[in-house]
Amino acid sequence: MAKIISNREIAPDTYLMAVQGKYSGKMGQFYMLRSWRFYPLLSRPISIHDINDDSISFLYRVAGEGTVLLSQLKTGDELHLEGPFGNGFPELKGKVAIVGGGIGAAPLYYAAKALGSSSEVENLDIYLGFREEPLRLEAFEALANKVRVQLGGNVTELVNPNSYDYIITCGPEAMMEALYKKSVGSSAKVYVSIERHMACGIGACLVCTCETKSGNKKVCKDGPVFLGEEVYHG
Amino acid sequence: MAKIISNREIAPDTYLMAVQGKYSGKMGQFYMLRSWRFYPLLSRPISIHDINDDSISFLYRVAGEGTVLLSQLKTGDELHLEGPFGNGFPELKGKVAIVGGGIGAAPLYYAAKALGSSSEVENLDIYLGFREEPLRLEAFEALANKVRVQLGGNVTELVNPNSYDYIITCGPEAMMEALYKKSVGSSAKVYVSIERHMACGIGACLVCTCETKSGNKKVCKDGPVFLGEEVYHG
Amino acid sequence: MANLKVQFGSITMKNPLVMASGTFGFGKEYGQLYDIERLGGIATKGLTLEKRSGNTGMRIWETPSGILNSVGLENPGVEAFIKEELPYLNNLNVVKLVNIGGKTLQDYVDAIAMVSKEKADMIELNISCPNVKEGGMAFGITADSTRRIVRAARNATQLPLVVKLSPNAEDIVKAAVVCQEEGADGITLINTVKAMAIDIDKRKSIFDNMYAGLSGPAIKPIALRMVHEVCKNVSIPVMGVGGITTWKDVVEFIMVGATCVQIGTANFIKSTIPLDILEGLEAYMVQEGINSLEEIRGII
Amino acid sequence: MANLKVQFGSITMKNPLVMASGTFGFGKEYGQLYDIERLGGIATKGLTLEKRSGNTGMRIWETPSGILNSVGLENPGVEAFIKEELPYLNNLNVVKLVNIGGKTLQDYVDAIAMVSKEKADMIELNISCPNVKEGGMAFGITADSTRRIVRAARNATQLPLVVKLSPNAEDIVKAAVVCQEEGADGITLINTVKAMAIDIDKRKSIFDNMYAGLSGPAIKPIALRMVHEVCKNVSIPVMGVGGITTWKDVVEFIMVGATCVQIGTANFIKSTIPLDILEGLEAYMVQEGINSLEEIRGII
Ligand SMILES: Cc1cc2nc3c(=O)[nH]c(=O)nc-3n(C[C@H](O)[C@H](O)[C@H](O)COP(=O)(O)OP(=O)(O)OC[C@H]3O[C@@H](n4cnc5c(N)ncnc54)[C@H](O)[C@@H]3O)c2cc1C
Ligand SMILES: Cc1cc2nc3c(=O)[nH]c(=O)nc-3n(C[C@H](O)[C@H](O)[C@H](O)COP(=O)(O)OP(=O)(O)OC[C@H]3O[C@@H](n4cnc5c(N)ncnc54)[C@H](O)[C@@H]3O)c2cc1C
Ligand SMILES: Cc1cc2nc3c(=O)[nH]c(=O)nc-3n(C[C@H](O)[C@H](O)[C@H](O)COP(=O)(O)O)c2cc1C
Ligand SMILES: Cc1cc2nc3c(=O)[nH]c(=O)nc-3n(C[C@H](O)[C@H](O)[C@H](O)COP(=O)(O)O)c2cc1C
Ligand code: FES
Ligand code: FES
Repeated sequence: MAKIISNREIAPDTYLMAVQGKYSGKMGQFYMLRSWRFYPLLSRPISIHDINDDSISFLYRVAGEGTVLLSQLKTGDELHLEGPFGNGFPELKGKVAIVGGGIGAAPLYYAAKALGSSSEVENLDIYLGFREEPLRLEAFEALANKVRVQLGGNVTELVNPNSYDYIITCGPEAMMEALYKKSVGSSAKVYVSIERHMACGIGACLVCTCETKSGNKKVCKDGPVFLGEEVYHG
Repeated sequence: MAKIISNREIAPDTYLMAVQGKYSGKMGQFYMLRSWRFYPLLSRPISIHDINDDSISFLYRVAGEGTVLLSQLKTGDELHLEGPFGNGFPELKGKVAIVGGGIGAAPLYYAAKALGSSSEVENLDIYLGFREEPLRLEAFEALANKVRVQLGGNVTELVNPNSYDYIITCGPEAMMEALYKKSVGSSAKVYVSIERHMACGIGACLVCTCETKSGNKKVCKDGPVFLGEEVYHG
Repeated sequence: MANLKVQFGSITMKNPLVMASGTFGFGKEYGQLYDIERLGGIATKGLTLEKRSGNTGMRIWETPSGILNSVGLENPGVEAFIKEELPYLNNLNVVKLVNIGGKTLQDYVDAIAMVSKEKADMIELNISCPNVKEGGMAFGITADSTRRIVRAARNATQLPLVVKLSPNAEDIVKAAVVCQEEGADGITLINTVKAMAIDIDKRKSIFDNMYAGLSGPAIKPIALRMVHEVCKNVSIPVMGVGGITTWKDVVEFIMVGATCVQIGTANFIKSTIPLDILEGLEAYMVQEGINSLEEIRGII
Repeated sequence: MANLKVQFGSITMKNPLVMASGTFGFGKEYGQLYDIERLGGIATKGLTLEKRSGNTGMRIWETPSGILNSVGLENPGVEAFIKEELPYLNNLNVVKLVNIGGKTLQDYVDAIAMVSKEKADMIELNISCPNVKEGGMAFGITADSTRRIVRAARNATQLPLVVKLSPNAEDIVKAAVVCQEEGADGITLINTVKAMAIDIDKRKSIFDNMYAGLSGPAIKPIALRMVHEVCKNVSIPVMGVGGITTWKDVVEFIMVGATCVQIGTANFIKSTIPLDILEGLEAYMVQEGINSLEEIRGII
């Protein structure tokens, strides 16, 4: 059991929660969270938003029963978390763009931090789309020279794939697919972070399948990060 | 939904909870409480401990899942309660003793308050037995001249049924039965407050049966208060 | 405005919410808490020809998202019901289902005949109570015994006859088809699922009667599946029941083909839960532009 | 000190906790999280003769105190299993149950024969998977088909044979008796209960395969009842499974007669839950002065 340091509503129905302890994890990996005992039954997969020496943080949107319970946690309350799980984003080099949509920004902060401090990365641009209100904008701006935000409309329109070697993206499926399609034939390889309902979170139960060009993959273990061409084939 | 005014642990695993609002209820009646949505499924029957102009209070012991959840409520949190249900203790006159065992003291405070202020009651004595620590002793002492407390051992031994016209009691079954047996042939009529697991709380589902001399009774509606001779026959 | 009216065979109900047998007494108690004429219908506590005092020992046990009950058909008997309870019900503008159980075929027939002389809207034939050793559910297990009892009941009454089936039946679809073949006007399903709980300290079953009936949200996914299977295989209307707690649950049962639904265990969560459900259902229909539940019934 | 050892027919297990098929993969993943040699046994994901890619669409849905799954027996096929997964398992000091499903009788027989040439402790014959249209559960519904498949499986292997029965069977006791008659060494029950969930926005079943299998605490009271019924009617040992989440649940299953138990869905609550259960079980035995689970087995 870990202790909550803080759990603040930073935008409507969106919480930033810091949890005490020394945690490991690569960008794009996730933890399985629960602050309840047996009900609801399953833990909730939430991406690493940030890790510091003595804390880990999560950025999440209240979607249903489980995230409502998470949102009610107060400083000092207890949380059970297991992880880090999943493959995470690969180490990249050259010119990199990060493209987030809505709560999809959650894992991208930790990714931006890692990529921004990598000597292999020549240039890092961040594109974030939100319906109404930007999330953690100042924090992102501290990590890259160019952070462009789109409120309403389509963030993918801002991105020119030919300016990049790699694009990593997390957000609504439609956005990620559009971005991948746009990148076809460009210089950029696109990595997408996929969501599926999960049970075990570690690759043992086969409920989180993503059909890819190379067959069924487990999002919790083989993913959540896949090459766009693997997922949006055919 | 009602709001919690306070919810304090006044003895190990025993809480006194005050709830905002104007509530009605006779001594010995109870409310069905829940501070959760659907899990656990059933509401918990808890006796009226006290009612004031703008609040109702409950004294409860943490027994399992439901009372654990109640015990976690903080000032301002919400509680759903329905009631008052049950018959409650009858109006009495003459010399009356109140005998409580453990958390059985819960409904007896409100009863002592009502009986103590009744012009029909000539004399009111209170006997309370506790395993280790007395509950609400000062509050009880403000209501009657004679309040005797037994820690460990058997509170019924302190009571002489022939000194009373009526005895009302709430506590472990064994205690109540012993008290009733002791009263047989004495001047005192004994009223006992019975516990059963409940579902509807209002007499519609027939799960809270108490077999009495005059057949099956519903503890939630015909009770929880019964004449000792009705329950401890045969 | 959304019209919640439903047509269950020859019976019109103002909305699809029927209170499930055994969870609503004979209406009086809930009637003191809210305006129960807002309900579509009420199924009475299960009645038998003779008065029954029900099972001894513990009768209720809470399980994860469910309850086990072992009431064992405690009831005043049909005669006392007609004298003492029916008048109250008959004063209400709701559809009244008289739920009938029994030990023997003859008991059933006699009880049904007695009720049929009175003013009641439907007979709900309970051949699915898992809490009585001598009968009830036994009739609901095989298709043959189902046929025998439904035939006898059909001959005993002119009232609309709804058969309440057991999830413990060998083949729920076959049982439903048999009901239709024998002239039943509708089917209610499901009753409680035969189940068990243990007192590990006493090293005994919680229940004197060993097994008990599981109800509540825990069984909703099972009930929904059975209602879907049955609706695909019969043309008579079905009342869906099992764990319904929210308006969404109601929509689900209607979508798999139920004509109306019954609310049982949920009444214990909050006495006025049927009103919350009605409100949610109406809001849903308005939002989705649904004028009649007919439009979504059985679309899955 | 409490001795958790149990004897399941000819097989000795260091404790009664077996991980249920389909919830524990082939052991590797959980093996990275804790010392899985502390477990009594592991049942593999259900295997079929040929590789299967399983069902399309949503495969998991949360319900009140339960989950519905529609994995549809995705598995690498027996051959790949033997090559790629069995060696890891065989390095572990736990009892290994190889769970086998299939479309046709011949598929079953061939798969069992292949496994039987390898080092494995038991075959768990899965005739109860509700998630595959072509077979699996169909075998577990009637006593006749159960007999046919168990007989064929029995002839195909010298390994201890445990038959995993379906709660959807017409008559669970009869099915168990048939297994015993046909020479099965034990019985596992229950598999998931056939059930359903609806997406009311899409107006469709959540699952491409329409129905799915319900597991978890919601079904525990049903599983417990079935295990009790079966244990009273057969003399071969039974593995109890269905919703087991705490050490108390284990005690309950043992008290109704199970020789050992399987933990399925609870693994998803907390990966190390089996260790919590073991700890609780041991503390309970010490406190109650129970030296062997034999002392409380089947006392209800
Ligand atoms: C790898 C991964 C990382 C994620 N990271 C984040 C994050 O950093 N921040 C954030 O806000 N959300 C994240 N999500 C989505 C988050 O898991 C869901 O919003 C959450 O599980 C919803 O739970 P609920 O109880 O509030 O909603 P409910 O709808 O009540 O949940 C019911 C069930 O469906 C599952 N479920 C519902 N929506 C989703 C979904 N979109 N993805 C997976 N399972 C779902 C739940 O886990 C639960 O089992 C992530 C999902 C995945 C797969
Ligand atoms: C009329 C009445 C008045 C009561 N007044 C008080 C009071 O003022 N203070 C107080 O501390 N307790 C009181 N109780 C007992 C209280 O209802 C139980 O302690 C409580 O329901 C336990 O719930 P739980 O979830 O903590 O325990 P669990 O054991 O987890 O409960 C599981 C189920 O069993 C039921 N249950 C367990 N123990 C009892 C019990 N003793 N009586 C009835 N149902 C039970 C619960 O309601 C629940 O449905 C009263 C009981 C009745 C019937
Ligand atoms: C306490 C209780 C008593 C019941 N008594 C009866 C009964 O007398 N006759 C009957 O047909 N069904 C009876 N039932 C079954 C319900 O009517 C209903 O079919 C079942 O509980 C499933 O629905 P639910 O999950 O909404 O409760 C009873 C159920 C409960 C919980
Ligand atoms: C995701 C999942 C996959 C399963 N796959 C199989 C399987 O391949 N073979 C099988 O015999 N049972 C399978 N089962 C059933 C379980 O082994 C177990 O019988 C059932 O889930 C009930 O136990 P539980 O409530 O502890 O989970 C599966 C269950 C789940 C939840
Ligand atoms: S969640 Fe179990 S395999 Fe992915
Ligand atoms: S709790 Fe329903 S009748 Fe008493």
